[in-house]
Amino acid sequence: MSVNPRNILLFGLMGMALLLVAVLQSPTLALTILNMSLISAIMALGVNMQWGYAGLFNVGIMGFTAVGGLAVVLVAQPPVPEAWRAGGFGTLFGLLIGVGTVMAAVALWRRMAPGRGRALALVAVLVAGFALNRYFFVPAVDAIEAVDPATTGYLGGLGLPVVLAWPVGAVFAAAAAWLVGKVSLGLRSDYLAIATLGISEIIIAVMKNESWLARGVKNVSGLPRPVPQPVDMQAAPWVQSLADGLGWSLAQTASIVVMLGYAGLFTLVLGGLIWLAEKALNSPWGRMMRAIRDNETAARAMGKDVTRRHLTIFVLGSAVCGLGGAMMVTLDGQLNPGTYEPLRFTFLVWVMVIVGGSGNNWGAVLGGFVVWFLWVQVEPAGRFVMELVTAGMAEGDLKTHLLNSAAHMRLLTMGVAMLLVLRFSPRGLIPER
Amino acid sequence: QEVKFGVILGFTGPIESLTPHMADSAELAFKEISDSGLFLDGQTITPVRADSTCVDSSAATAAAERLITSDGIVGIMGPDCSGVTMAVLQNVAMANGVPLISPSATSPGFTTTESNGLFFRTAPSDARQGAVMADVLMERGITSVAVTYTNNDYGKGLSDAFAESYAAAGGSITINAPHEDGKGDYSAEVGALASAGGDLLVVFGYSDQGGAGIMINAIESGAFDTFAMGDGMYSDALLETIGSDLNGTIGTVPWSEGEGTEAFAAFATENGVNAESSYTRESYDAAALLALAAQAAGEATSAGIAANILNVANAPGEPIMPGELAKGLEILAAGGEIDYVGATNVELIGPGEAAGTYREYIVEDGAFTTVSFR
Amino acid sequence: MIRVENLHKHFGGFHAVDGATLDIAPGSITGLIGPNGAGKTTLFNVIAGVLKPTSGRVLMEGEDISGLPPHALFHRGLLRTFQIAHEFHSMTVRENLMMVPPRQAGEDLWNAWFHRGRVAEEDRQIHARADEVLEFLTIDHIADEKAGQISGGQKKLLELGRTMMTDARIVFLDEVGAGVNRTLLNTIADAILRLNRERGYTFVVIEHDMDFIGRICGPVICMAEGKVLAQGTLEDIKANEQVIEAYLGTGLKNQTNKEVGHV
Amino acid sequence: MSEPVLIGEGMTGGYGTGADILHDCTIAVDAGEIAVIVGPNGAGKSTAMKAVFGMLTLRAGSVRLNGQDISGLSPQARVGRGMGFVPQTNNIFPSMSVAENLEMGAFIRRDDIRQTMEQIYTLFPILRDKRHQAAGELSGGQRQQVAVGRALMTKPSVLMLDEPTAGVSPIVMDELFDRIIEVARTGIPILMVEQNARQALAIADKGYVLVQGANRFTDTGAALLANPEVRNSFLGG
Amino acid sequence: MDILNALITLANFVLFPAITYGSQLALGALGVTLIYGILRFSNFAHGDTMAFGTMVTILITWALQGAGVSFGVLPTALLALPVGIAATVVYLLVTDRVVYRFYRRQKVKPVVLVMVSLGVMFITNGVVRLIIGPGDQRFDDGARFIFSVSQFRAYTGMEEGLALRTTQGLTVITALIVMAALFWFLNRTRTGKSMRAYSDNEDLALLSGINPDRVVQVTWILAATLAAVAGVLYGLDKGFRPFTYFQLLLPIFAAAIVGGLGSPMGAIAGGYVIAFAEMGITYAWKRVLTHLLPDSLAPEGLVQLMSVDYKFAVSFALLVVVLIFRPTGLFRGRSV
Ligand SMILES: Nc1ncnc2c1ncn2[C@@H]1O[C@H](COP(=O)(O)OP(=O)(O)OP(=O)(O)O)[C@@H](O)[C@H]1O
Ligand SMILES: Nc1ncnc2c1ncn2[C@@H]1O[C@H](COP(=O)(O)OP(=O)(O)OP(=O)(O)O)[C@@H](O)[C@H]1O
Ligand SMILES: [Mg+2]
Ligand SMILES: [Mg+2]
Repeated sequence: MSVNPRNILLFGLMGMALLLVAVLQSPTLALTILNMSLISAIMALGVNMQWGYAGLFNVGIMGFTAVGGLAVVLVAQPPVPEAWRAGGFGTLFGLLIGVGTVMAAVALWRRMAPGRGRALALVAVLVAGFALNRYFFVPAVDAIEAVDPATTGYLGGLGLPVVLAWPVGAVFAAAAAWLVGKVSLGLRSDYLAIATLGISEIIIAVMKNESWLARGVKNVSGLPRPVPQPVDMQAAPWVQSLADGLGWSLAQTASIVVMLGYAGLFTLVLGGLIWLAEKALNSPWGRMMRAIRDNETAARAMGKDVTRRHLTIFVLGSAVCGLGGAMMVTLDGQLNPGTYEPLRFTFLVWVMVIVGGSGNNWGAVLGGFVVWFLWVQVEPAGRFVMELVTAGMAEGDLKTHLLNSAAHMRLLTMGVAMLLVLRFSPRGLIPER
Repeated sequence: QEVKFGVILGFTGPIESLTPHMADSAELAFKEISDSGLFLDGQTITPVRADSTCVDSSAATAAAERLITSDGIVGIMGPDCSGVTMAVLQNVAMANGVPLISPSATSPGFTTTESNGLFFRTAPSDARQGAVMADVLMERGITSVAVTYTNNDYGKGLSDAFAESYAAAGGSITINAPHEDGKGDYSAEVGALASAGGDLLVVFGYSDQGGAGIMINAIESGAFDTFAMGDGMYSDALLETIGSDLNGTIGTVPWSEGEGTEAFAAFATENGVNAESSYTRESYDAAALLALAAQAAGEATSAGIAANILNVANAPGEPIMPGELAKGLEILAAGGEIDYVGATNVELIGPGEAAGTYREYIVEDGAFTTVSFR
Repeated sequence: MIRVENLHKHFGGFHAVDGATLDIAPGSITGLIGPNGAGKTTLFNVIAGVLKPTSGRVLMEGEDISGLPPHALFHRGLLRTFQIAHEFHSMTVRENLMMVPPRQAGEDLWNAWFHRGRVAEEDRQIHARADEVLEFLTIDHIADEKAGQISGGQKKLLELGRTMMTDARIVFLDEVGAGVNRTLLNTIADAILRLNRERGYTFVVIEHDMDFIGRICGPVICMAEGKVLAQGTLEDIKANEQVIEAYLGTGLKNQTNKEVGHV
Repeated sequence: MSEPVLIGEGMTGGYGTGADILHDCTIAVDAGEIAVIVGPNGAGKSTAMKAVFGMLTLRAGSVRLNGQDISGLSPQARVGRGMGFVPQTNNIFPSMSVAENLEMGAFIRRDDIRQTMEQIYTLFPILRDKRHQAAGELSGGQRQQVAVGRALMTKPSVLMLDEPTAGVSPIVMDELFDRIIEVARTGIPILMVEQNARQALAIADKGYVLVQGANRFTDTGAALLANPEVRNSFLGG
Repeated sequence: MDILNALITLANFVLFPAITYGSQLALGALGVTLIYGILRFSNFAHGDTMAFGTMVTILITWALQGAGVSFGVLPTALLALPVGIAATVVYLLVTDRVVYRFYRRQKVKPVVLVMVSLGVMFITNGVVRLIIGPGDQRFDDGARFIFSVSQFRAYTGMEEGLALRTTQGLTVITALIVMAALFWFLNRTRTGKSMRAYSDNEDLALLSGINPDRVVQVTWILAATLAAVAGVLYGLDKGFRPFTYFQLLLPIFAAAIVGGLGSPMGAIAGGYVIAFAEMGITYAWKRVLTHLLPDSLAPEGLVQLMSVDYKFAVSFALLVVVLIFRPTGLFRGRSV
């Protein structure tokens, strides 16, 4: 960021807003918002890499964050030995067959000359692979899911420290993105968008319905934490003396300490990412990406391997989203495939990027903060507005109706706030230079 | 002086059509208590609503955080969907020691969740209902059914439990297909269900969501004409929309043998609250329990409430029906014991688990007719 | 240098290039003329890998390059400009040039992060080179303007400037002159001649301005309807009846050429 | 002397809030006249044309048509007054067919357009062959022909052309100039920017040399052609 | 062997529902594709616009019903529809004036308009729920069936039944009429052509004397009409709930894109492709095969390509496959 007074002012205002929340509402609320804002900023950064740098319209963010979240379960949850005994082998073998089939099919497609023979061979390989896969996979999965379905019914994870799951989440998302990119990066603008959207829906469908993997819609909760739980913190003597010293309640002190712990971790990650992103964007690499974004044909003619660069940035951006997804699941302490909805996990992140200013890392970060702040605070704001509106009204059906509908002011307020921000800075709060 | 309770439900999002009624019911209980003037020496209750969104754990967490630390609520009626419930419980409620009673988180997973004695629910776990439903069907000699469930932890848990019991009892399930709520078109699901066939279609869903969509579609296309329904499907609205085609449908719903439910229906209707929507009864009970527990503790503190919920919910004591909360307050104020029965025959087994009886009903002449209680 | 063998390019049923066969001698400046729609640009696009030929092949120094992607051809030293300017509109004019040099260390993320000294040093050189080119093209005053906001002629100059940022072996210029001021075009002609002489670039030039062709081109090829109609020196071509009928005409343009004469 | 039919007088202005590009620039053309603007790249020729057509806001000066001040009119209102314009770039509807492009040229006309269309096809025979093809698929020179054709379809009472001959082959250029002379003979003023400046000035009644947004030389076409300074600096010798 | 029964089963559970649903999607997708084609952005508020139009229609329907007006065997809502359309038109024109016009004049990138439409979506979302609430509304009256399963069985004496709902019939007929009218308008009328010209090259349209404000207005009017019609038909058929309308956005976009954005023909084809994919790929063929095959060969299992769990996944997978082979959709859409 060019150290520009306007930008500093904007970040300052954002900080002020959080501070106001801390004073007027509660410090823990401010920290809750801050922590999710940090994660949102990371996701926005990831999307900004794809859109802002390279012009890739990825609307599958939801899928990548979900895959990142899945990593937390697979890395940090304790394994379920009974499930492994019941069907671990069959599942893995079945999966191997699946992967093998696809690889064989791809190899076949590449090697054989086009024609009917190829098509027939392909179908034969696919059908045989599918049948084999079902043969091993289905009974194994049934066995796993039968192991105490109410609490486990899945294979569990590796029982490793949860922070390890963050890079793994990024790698998972990167791997998924690589596959998705191979398939769909040839598409342009909105076609790429719907393809990624579709693939992300497929990812969610798999996560919802394959309960041997991470319990599907039954959710995995109580995931390990990188920071002690507030309840446990309350027992720590230093927290107690801190609470005494500050004159705060013990619960509040413990919560604040814990949240600050998360905030520290998240800030560290975000800081590192911004550093990398800024250095990349302001280098010849960034220049090349912008050239590709502006005009692919010309970039190709100027010797840039657009396809490869697209794939790289797509994988990198998705990895960042996956990282954010893993961090979010860690913060929530649960993986809940049912919560992954495009509106919340894809479009909201997009709003962050655009409101913040696409193509500009600091813009995306600010967008993450501003939009998340709005998303959380429009609810009381909406209610407040509604109370204001109805204050002068006579008691009656209309007033009751309106007051009862106050919840819907939440999205309405969100819409109005978004339009206002975009109105005054159509290119985002911190536009690209 | 006023005591604040949180009402955290998904006012926007997939179950936004259910939550207003749930909130109304809960607030009905709070109002009843406030109006009685007997609550903690004349204190009043102010319910504070917040949006759990049903799906966005982070937003729900922030909302709960706001209610607890900024608005100063002492107990939460809600949240609703299991995911956000778990998030609020583990990330906010436990940190602040605030008890919550969920009216609708029926996932068996909660039974074993460690909550420091802060999590309660008025809807029984699905595990038991699955068994009850299997019994009902087997007793009627229905041995082959198609099953559809709403694709969330409620539906999946219930259908798992049912499948297990039903198979153990010798029944066979031709197809066990999930459906997604919030969509309008269920022809594909019905097509598959119809093709699989079966004596009847078991629907574990919500009465004004996909469950209803599936049933209407199944009837109109002639795929099935008899149904068995889980608790989420029980509602007068369904009777109204489907009409006479619903006759012969059997179902189970948490219900007390006694007048609790009717009492609630009458009381709610009188106060202009829709009593028939899903989970309105559970919501009323959850709210009532919170307030009664505060009364029993003699103070409106989170810790006091948490410690007394089991106390007021279970025997021994004077049974308390919906609309009789004032009586309960009086007894508690006098140092007596109550056994809150409420609209759903509340019986809490411990934190995290509700017992309760189920009512087996059959639809006859466009009305739910009780067959037996189990 | 480049050999095009019986090349066909069809759009649906339309034969834009219809069996063209031609040779570009190394070190030459070859003019490519022909009526509108003759298939000149399409031929360029096929050679430069933007379009796949329907049939036929393109050889570069004896090697079959048909079907190679544009960026691979670029790395073999084959550059081209676009008839309809393809600027990078949100980048500054200078950046438009600076992105051209191939194999920049800083285009590798690793270097961009961890070898910043080296990258900065290299970038300084590229920056200097870009400034030279801009000055040469008389557009140094707009170096920091967004390329999307410069005049039509300036865009054409930028298009040409890009080919001057790297050591090319063969450069295809598609109507660099259209819309360029004639005085400046003379300067450009000199530059082409100099690049050709001093750096040994081979050029293929599409142009409708016969003065320009006459000034720089040795061999001239005239295409029509996707085929090579005539080939030879400009004088031969100008005398060719078919060419006159299909392309040059006898009107005002040639008259004024005579009137004004060559400089 | 009576006022010319179309005059942009003392025009000063630029794009959006950017710096001024035109500085007190005056351009005029009278009935039956051909006025040609020449000048280096980026001099502001196209900007001057756009200013006359109302596509950017002027900070000073005015545009008058038949003595009426039209500075405040929107571009499409000027079309309604009979002004036709071929911009330098983006001057076709790429995904519409050639015929549809021409039809769009005649959008404000209510009479039968078939005859004009025939005239265009005669002028540019290639367009007849390509009439069902999307204009975006045409070659550079063909597009240019479509662009000019579109403007002629309007049957304008003032015609403004921004480099109409860029990229067209000599034979077509000749025809085009012939046709432009013909059009001018019917009494229509024609304002044209050209880089094929010698040819254009040869047919021009009036020539403007624009440098950095200001008038540098203004004279008859022949006089400018004869002026050695103009020839050396702006016409390529 | 019983081909007739097999066919009837298929018609009842796959063909009829898919054609109806396809028509509804197609109408929605036409609106999306029109806005994309002419105003050049993906309008995420379209689902909620449909909800808005339907809401107004429902309110009017109730008023009519209250006044004792009915439309015989046809749903009363059809009488209310014109008002619904008019209200939607006004709503969209006001939105355009207050919101979109500013950004259009600023010539912002399409993606900003997409985000703006998200904002409008949130607002419409709130407005609809504030007025009519988030709950289910059924507003169909008149005859429910053209013929029902039992009538069909009684009449034909077949084993399998077939039902045709009034709303199904209505949907298909209305959809056909609307589509034909739209085609005629876009390809044959001057205004239609000027709209395509505007979408192609806005500046040049200006220079041809096309009034851009009018083009934009007409576009919104058409979009509003399509949205209201699609919304009401869908609501009559499946009930109205704001949230489902919002969720419809996804299949509608899928349809528009499979068909090729900006191409009306594509939107229609896309609607049916998506509908048939959703119905067909997860269909269990057991019942059909049981009729077709001799008893000895009757299938044991469900004969299902994919379980219904993957209904959406499958239709999206299909979409991706289509795009891989036709990168801008079946009918060569455009891309910004
Ligand atoms: N994508 C396409 N689809 C269909 N026809 C095309 C396409 N591209 C070019 N053509 C046709 O191919 C022919 C050759 O076009 P090309 O651009 O090669 O001409 P050119 O010789 O460069 O002409 P000019 O001098 O006008 O630039 C033209 O008639 C054009 O209409
Ligand atoms: N859309 C725009 N926004 C901002 N500046 C512009 C824009 N278009 C052109 N300019 C600037 O205005 C100046 C004059 O441009 P103009 O297009 O009028 O030149 P011109 O004389 O037509 O040149 P050419 O012969 O190259 O077409 C140029 O320096 C250019 O950078
Ligand atoms: Mg060309
Ligand atoms: Mg110009």
